[in-house]
Amino acid sequence: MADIVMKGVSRDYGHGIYGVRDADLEIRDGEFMCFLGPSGCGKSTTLRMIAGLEDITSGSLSIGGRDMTHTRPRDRNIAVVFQTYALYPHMSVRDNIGFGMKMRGVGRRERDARIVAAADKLGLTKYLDRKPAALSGGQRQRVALGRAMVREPDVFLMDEPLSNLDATLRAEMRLELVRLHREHGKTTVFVTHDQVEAMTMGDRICILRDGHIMQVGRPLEVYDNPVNIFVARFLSSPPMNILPATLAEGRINTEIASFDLAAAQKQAYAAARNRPLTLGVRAEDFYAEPGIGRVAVRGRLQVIEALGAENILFLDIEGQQIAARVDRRFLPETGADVVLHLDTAAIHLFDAETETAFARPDPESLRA
Amino acid sequence: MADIVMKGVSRDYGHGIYGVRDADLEIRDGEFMCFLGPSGCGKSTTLRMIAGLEDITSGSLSIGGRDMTHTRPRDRNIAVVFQTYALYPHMSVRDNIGFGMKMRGVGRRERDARIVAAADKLGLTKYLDRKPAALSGGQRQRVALGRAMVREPDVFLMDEPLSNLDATLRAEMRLELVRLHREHGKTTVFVTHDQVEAMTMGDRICILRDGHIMQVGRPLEVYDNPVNIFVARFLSSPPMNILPATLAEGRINTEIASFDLAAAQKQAYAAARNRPLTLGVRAEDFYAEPGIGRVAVRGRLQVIEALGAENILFLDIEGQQIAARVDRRFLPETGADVVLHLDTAAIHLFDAETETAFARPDPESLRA
Amino acid sequence: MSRASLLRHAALVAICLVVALPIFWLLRTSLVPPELSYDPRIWPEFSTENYRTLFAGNGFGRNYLNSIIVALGSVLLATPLAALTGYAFARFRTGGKAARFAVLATQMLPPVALALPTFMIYRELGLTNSLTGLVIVYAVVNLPFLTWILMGFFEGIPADLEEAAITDGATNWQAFLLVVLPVARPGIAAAVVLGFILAWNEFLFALILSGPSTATVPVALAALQTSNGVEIGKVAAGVALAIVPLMVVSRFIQKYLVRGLSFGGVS
Amino acid sequence: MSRASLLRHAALVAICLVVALPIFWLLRTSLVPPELSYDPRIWPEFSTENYRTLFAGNGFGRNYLNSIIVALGSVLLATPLAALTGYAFARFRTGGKAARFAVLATQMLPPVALALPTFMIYRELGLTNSLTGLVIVYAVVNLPFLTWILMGFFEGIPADLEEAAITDGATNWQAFLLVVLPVARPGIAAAVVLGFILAWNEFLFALILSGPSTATVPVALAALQTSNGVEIGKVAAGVALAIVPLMVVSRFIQKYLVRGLSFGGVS
Repeated sequence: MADIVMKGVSRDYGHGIYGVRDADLEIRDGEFMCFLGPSGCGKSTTLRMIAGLEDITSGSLSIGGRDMTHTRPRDRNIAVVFQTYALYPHMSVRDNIGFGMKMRGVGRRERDARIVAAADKLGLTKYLDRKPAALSGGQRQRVALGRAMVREPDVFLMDEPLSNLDATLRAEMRLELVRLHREHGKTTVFVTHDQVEAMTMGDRICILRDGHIMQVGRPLEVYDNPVNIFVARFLSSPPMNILPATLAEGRINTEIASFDLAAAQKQAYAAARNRPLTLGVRAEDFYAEPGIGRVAVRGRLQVIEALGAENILFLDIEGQQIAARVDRRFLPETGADVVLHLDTAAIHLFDAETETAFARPDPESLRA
Repeated sequence: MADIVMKGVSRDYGHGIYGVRDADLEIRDGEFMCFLGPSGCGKSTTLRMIAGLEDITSGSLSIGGRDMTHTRPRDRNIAVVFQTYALYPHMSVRDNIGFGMKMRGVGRRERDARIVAAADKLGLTKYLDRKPAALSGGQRQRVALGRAMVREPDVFLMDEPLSNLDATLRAEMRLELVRLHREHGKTTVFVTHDQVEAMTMGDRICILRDGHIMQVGRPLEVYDNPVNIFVARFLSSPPMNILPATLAEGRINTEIASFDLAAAQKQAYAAARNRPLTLGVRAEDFYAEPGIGRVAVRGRLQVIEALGAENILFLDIEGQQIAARVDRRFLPETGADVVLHLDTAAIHLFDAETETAFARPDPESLRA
Repeated sequence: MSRASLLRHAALVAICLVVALPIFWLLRTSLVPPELSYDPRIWPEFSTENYRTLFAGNGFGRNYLNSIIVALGSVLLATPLAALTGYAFARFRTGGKAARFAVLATQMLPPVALALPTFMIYRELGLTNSLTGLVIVYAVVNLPFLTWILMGFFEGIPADLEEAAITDGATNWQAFLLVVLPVARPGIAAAVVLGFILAWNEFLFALILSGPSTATVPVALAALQTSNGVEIGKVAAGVALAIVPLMVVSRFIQKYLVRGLSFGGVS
Repeated sequence: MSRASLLRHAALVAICLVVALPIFWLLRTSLVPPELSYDPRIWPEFSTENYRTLFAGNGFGRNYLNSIIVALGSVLLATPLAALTGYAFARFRTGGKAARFAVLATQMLPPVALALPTFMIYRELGLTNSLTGLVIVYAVVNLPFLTWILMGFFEGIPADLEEAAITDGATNWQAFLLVVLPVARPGIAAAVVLGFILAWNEFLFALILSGPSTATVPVALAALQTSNGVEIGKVAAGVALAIVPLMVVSRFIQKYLVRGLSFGGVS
């Protein structure tokens, strides 16, 4: 059992500056939890508080049911993988991996056996006697992982461990980390600023902003039901399109289109009537073809990003900038007038002032 | 007229080490050319040779029809935007932008006018009297652009100018650079290791590897007709799936599927018969639904990366690892048996030994 | 205030006293009549006699002026040379590793071994007992050290900056003067301050190469300690005055050196 | 070889001669009979008389041993202290900017001003004319400089490394000993070498605090230059021998210092 429970945890730097403020969070035993947010949002600070590398100035932290608010890092039985890998440059790969066991008094024979097993699992067997400086970036990353795994800690804490790798290697390591997690099944906290990493790796994701937790949930759950505009825009690329809107008599009115809501939507958005609203539409909810529940919008194509596998269109529609993600075969010329079809079942509605979302009905249920 | 012509250009570091070797390339007047490749491929070296910051040890370079092989950088009338921005830290934004004009003896009054105009275009008017240290990363990037633009050079050379920005800003600046290029219409060389930047910004892209130019062409042209496996895999994410294959009696045989070729394919691939081949299939050429010209493959789902807008499936099919990019509504469970449908019109064939591609017929023409 | 905090403050006060007491006692000794120098009372009587006799009787004003001329002169001569040399080492692989080592190696010779040859050469050239001679010898002796410091600063400036200036239309020389030098200002300031302090405090060469009219402050202080028994009051006054310019340059130290002057890390 | 290349090589040879000639002449003077020291011929006659009389008549062996004991002893005493202090400054914001400045400030006092008080204290303590006394004074005088150097090295070591060690189960003390110190080895080596050179070459304190049996090499060299007229042959022999240990430590310099010992750039 190594669940992590944070209650009202804050990191106060003095002078009214907080790294994290009043964070309540439960990370379940064996869960892969991603902390996601822009730089300075407090995600690394939170991880470091769990590790014991940063003081908790108020609130409480427990790991596996035991209070660890002020426990020394070495007594928490956690392992940290740092963004810089933080390998000991004067030690061989073997000694790097074995250092933690040595510190905890594991005998030489068992230490060697576990080092060899970990190296084997991570494909490091050939490099055991090298110094870190003689390894590539990807190999260093693996040594850092090996050093963490071999100790069999209760909790893995990873602070942007993939951000120093190139794109190809990053994609590979993403898969490998998920595979390793599935094997060892240990509670893992993974900090990242990359929404793709969070979406693809986390059992759940926790989105932070300015030291506050915005939303916690399963990736697709959060993607489909973001609690506010920040989460909605941060989780997709290109960010969700945002338009001023009004709702009157079951009809949404915006600069680019007006359309009637389905019955379930009318009911769900009852509270949104006659308030200043913001309509959110994801880029992939525009289509090249018409269809049931889709409404046509017409605009001038300003830029097209043809990525090969798909195209991102940037349109000017009645003065509004709209990004749409469409099939790769739809390839209009820049400057052309383009008609796209907005899937009205997939819209999001936010309060224009508080920027919080109104709960929306499941788009699939509307289509059924 | 500012076309750039390189003939047999090499950068020899001595001891048989080359930064770039025997590069032949024509960049047309007004073109936006992207140099793309992994780190160490020679793309930055080539840019620096065009700028005159790196010696050309053999071959010749001309800009706008004039030989510039050994011309000093200041006499080439080029402007360089550096990855680090390289703003002068002791000068205000105004003086940074004006430095080049000052060096070239432009009078104070005209200098001021052009600085103000450039600042206005880039949204820097408010920051003209600040030092670079007081600016955000995005603003510094704009100052670096302003400094390059205000001199009205013949050629813009940009060395990974977006790589120090965060993802959101990078996407914005991509659009802005394309917009600016469209306005000024000057020859631009843009170095990047990011295939998305190259695909979306370049009029043409030039892909390098180990100091050699692999392929030059329009982005979709190169994407659709890569000359070899390296280009094919480097240009997409996840990289193109690669399988050993044979071609006999108009039929492709692989571990995961066997299928008959269309008539046009048989003709195009005549030279490929009875040779060891490599079959290449892009992730987006697998579909969840059957269709004309599609052949079913069946495998076990190892990992699914649900990105919200789409899903990437990683399957084990007869021991082959296959990545497929499918619609976001196709969401099988990990470990499930999954049937996908491979679009046989979209395949690529490579010689297994030389890794070079056999020219393929247009997939659209096969479908018609 | 908690008890722990009280204890901590008491400890800090004690440490400050230990550090400050000698300096206070120096001032106190210089500002009481000479016959009360060893008096146990904290401040029996105020008197500027020590300072007056130091200047009137011992001609300390002359020594002070000499020191200022020599220290400033040598640093103004050495710093531009050190800047050019350091820049060449930092950017152009001039002389390679061997030349860099040679710069350091000069710092390892015992100064005593250089003093005699210098004296002999100076006698030939008629430079003994001249301020010009001292300016030259300090500039030469400090040049390698200043070069080394400035080399480190120039290495810390990204080559991008010069390349930007050059593609912006500057000549190499303009890039150095308009971009590199201003950016290296903290380093130049550090070099000037360090060169000044080294020359101001130097004793051995000053002793051997100066004469009565060209003696510098350290030589004068040493003379006070040996000539007439030890005139402790005058020595205290002289030391207090010797520290004054160091206090002035220390303002620069706080501004530039504490941040800029750290030795490079592990590569 | 092209003509330009020939010219370049000729220039290099000329420069080498200028640098190497004094060293060659030093050796030559030390290895001819004393009466031929000023002989204009390149090498009229080989003789080790200068060395023999230096050791037999002047007891140079004693001085040499003294210098080695004092330089080694002081550096072994000062370096561990400097490492702990430098680490505290680098990691724990100990004393803040003021304390860092205080470390630098100690380097600004004219050594001449410290010499007399030290002599008076030492006389009370019975430490004059003792090697122990010299070891202590050199350790104390060099401590701030060594602290500053090591502080720079420790600052260059990412805090990540210690955090990794601590989460790996090490105590703070283990993290320092097992991770930080080994990584800072080039810095420690630099500090040891610099401390040794400074102590080996120091003249002023050695002159004032040592006696006949505890005189160090620089004091002995100075004595040769003044006692009996200038015995140039013996001086040359003494200087040649004084340089030997510096040549030995210079191997470390080449390995560690040239890379590691550059002053930090602009922040």
